[in-house]
Amino acid sequence: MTDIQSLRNDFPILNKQLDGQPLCYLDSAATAQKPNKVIDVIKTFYQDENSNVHRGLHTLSENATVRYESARETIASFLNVETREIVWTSGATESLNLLAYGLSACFNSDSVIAISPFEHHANIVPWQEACQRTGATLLVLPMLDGVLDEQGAIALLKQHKPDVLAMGHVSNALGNIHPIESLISVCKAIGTITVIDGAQSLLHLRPDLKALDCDFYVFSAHKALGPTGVGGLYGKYQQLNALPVYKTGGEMIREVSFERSSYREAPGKFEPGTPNISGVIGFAAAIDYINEIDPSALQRYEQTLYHALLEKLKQIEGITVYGDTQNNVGVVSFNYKSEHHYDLATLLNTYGVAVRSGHHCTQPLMKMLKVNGTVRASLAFYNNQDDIEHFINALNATIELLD
Amino acid sequence: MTDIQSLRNDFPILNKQLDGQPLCYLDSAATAQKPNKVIDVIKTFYQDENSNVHRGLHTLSENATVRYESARETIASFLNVETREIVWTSGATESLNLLAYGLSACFNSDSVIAISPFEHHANIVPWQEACQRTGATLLVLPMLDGVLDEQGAIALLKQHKPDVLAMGHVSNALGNIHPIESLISVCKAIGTITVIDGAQSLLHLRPDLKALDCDFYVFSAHKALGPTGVGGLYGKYQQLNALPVYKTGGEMIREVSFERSSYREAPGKFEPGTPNISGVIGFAAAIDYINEIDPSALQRYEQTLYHALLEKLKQIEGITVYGDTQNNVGVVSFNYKSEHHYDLATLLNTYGVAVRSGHHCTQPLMKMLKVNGTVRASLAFYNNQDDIEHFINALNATIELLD
Amino acid sequence: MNIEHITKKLSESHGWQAKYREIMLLGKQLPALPDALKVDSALVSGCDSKVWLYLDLDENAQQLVLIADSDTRIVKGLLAIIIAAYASKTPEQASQFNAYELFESLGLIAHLSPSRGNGIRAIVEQIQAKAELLK
Amino acid sequence: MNIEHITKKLSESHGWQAKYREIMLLGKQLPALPDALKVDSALVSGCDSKVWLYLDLDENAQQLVLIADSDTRIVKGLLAIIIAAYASKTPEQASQFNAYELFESLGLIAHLSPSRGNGIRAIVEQIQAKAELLK
Ligand SMILES: Cc1ncc(COP(=O)(O)O)c(C=O)c1O
Ligand SMILES: Cc1ncc(COP(=O)(O)O)c(C=O)c1O
Repeated sequence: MTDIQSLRNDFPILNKQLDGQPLCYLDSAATAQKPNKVIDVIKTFYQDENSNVHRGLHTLSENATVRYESARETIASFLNVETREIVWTSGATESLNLLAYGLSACFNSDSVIAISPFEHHANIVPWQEACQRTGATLLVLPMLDGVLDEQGAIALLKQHKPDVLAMGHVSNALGNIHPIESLISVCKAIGTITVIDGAQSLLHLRPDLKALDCDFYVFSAHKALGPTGVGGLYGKYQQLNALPVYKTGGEMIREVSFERSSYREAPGKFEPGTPNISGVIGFAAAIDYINEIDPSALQRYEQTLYHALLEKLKQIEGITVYGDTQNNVGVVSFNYKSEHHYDLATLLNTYGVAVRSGHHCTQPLMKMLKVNGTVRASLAFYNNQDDIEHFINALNATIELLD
Repeated sequence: MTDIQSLRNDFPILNKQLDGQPLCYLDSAATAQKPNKVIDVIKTFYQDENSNVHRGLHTLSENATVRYESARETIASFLNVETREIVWTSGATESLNLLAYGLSACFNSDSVIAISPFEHHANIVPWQEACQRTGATLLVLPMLDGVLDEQGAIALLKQHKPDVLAMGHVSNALGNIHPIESLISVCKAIGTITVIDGAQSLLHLRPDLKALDCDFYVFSAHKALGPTGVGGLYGKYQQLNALPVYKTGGEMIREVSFERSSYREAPGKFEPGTPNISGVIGFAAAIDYINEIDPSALQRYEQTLYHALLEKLKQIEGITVYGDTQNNVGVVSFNYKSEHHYDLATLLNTYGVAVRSGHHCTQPLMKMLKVNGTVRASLAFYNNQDDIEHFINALNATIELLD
Repeated sequence: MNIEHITKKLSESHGWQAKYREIMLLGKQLPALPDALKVDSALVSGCDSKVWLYLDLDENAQQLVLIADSDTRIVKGLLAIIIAAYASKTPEQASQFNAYELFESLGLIAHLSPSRGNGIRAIVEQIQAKAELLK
Repeated sequence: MNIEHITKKLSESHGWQAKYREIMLLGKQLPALPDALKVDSALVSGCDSKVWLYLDLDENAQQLVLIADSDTRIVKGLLAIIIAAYASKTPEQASQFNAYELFESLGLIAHLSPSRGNGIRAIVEQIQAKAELLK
């Protein structure tokens, strides 16, 4: 355990003082902090190596291309898939748009897209747009008390045999880990394409996509210790390569004339224009960093923190915690009596505590939970017991101020 | 002049040795190098300030949001437009896709899109896709000897009254500065929407968009001393806000239910998901840096370098230079006898000279010039007379090796 | 409540907690809006918390009349400050009034940041725009 | 041309210029492809320069036969090296042959980088794939 605790020192921002208070960062579900290794790689790239990639014959360009392409290998082997099955995008949102656009090319008014009630807007709105374009319908899986109703979901899937199931591996608003293994295997049986939103699972669960056997999986670097402005998607190669392109431009083409253009094979055809080179290289450094940590030790540590936090929180009278507290990556989403989450979060901030409040880009979920929002404290392995104590003390003081 | 020469010291990569040779970077049209100021701002962001933007109430998030939004002000005032008229994207390619998608929403089989023969694939293929979707036709303006035929272009525009004119301010393959002022004013008169690809002009020409009076203008940060993975577009507010959205997801919405979603006003509605926060902040630092340089001194300096390079190059027998050498931002695009540009660039690289070779993502232009590619040396203000001498010496040695 | 009194109170509160306590007390003094007036058309858009705002002109006095409410305590307190600042001003005076300076001087400028979670800026902008129209 | 000879020649060339001079000389010794064979279907895709490649099996000797040409001098020289390395190998031997090691030992590994401008990697991959099929 000491091993993992010492990793905290790799994150310079965690030593920060805000208004004379130590920072207590409990907003990793919004964006993760970055270790020195990632920061240094980006800095070194711009200081010593900066060049555009592909097509350049000069040494800087060759080197940058090698780095850029080997980053693809790094994430591919992290996810246990083939290198050519990884497409770089600007983030999970773009990945989901690319997929909703591409997959909906063969939708019609009989098509059905299933989503879970926990989805982030990024995994709702692109499918709604696709429904509007094609006449397809959106099917929402059932939930019970803030937890996916697995049996109900399976029954609904079998009944409707949707064209696509698009759902999060982990809920950003609540931290619930969804039983995607069983849902994917049902989908295999009924011919439903599976799109897994891994924005919240890549860092905490380190999924083996070959074992999961989903068709597509999307992610954002910034939620997994990497830089902003970059992310990607995995797709089984045949299915990936069969998708129509979403964006067009330079580099993704084979040949262009004023009359017509032909495109490269995947992944190239989905990456027009100058990519986020420093972002991709920085993300590979983040994955290298994660690879050095023993995954089960990391999960044990995060679970220990989570349960400590949950226990302490539950001892405070008037606190309601939402979601699945059995299968959770380390997110507590809560309210206090009828106090507004805005007031709670604003006051917590005066103690240096960074939590998120609001609907967490999951308005439909909030409606189903019958709240207008929650306060969300989300953990990562660089948090420690001091953070939990800091948070609980600040929360008690906040409650005192409000009561 | 000394003033501008000393700026070179702000770019750490320019002191680099490659295989024991000083780097002679003449590939700024592919991507510009970054000053320390930009590199430091990115590093400091990740070390001290990293947080997601918008909706966060905690101090880190507030501060990041203020930085992110004030970067919008920075680029808006640089281009002399309103802050709300700037949309952040992942780069010029995405900006052009957003516009081609949005503007083509009201195209039909009578619609005409005019482009110039100099366009980068990023300003061709998205319009071809739009034509394919809508039945519109692509009209290519005429050129003479590698220079836009201005009178012919104006006549063609007046004859066809296209719905959109999409053209580059500056050609990336040749460096030509196009007479967009006169073309825009013709377009105003005939009701043609003007989309200017500013990828190659933002740094060198610092355009005043209010004066230019174009409807839309796109750019990439990495071509203007900024980071990779970020760019943007300007649109006159009414027209911008009227465009349908291209990508959807979190942050860009007003309200989401499973039944339907409503979107924010521009620019928010075009920026779904977590943006490239460090990229945007780094780009603002680049613009701040450029703002400290006197624009006319910079242009004089770049022109002096360009003409020195051009003169020396022309003295070498067997060299053909393409394009407009009167109105040029500082790009020489050339071939030597019937030697292949690949051989020239590969050998130049052995002397530490970084130039680009090939079709420069302008295959149709190359076909019109009747070449399969060129060697392109592109200048920026951080180059100096030593670079030119270095390049010419290397070229002479290369030619000796080939002859 | 007048703005001088508020400024004095807030400047005497040391530390953020004390400041917010004072702000929430100000909010408590602001009369609650009758439920019938809490309609969506009165919502200020761009606020994460709900803010209902009504602004009118007292034709006789040629002065602004503002009533407002919020579902959060802190925003309601900030509304009390904003109302105190703008109330009894003519539209002319209101449109010249600089709320940024006021919030700066109160040490509350963070609440006027462009963060979308933070609706105070939207409220001020809406008041300014309406005052402009009433001139 | 045999590969030992080539390796020796290249290792004796000091500096990149000398190396490329040697490579271009190797290219000159490679017979030009008749124009009739320079057809698009024989082009290796993924090369910025044009590369035409034919690969077949000498049924009697069970050895690979390769002919190739390029419109650039350096790539043609690299083709000469690749042909020397693969020619007279059985498909079995060819599919086990590691061109990366060869190029590494020749100091030319940069030419096998994944850069799209650099077609040598595509050539090697195509030969390997065809050898695999001929096994
Ligand atoms: C004229 C022009 N337009 C568009 C682009 C595309 O820019 P990016 O690759 O940054 O998206 C480029 C980049 O080469 C360019 O030179
Ligand atoms: C579950 C989930 N999906 C998708 C997204 C969108 O990711 P990004 O904003 O990085 O595009 C997020 C980010 O909040 C998320 O939590």
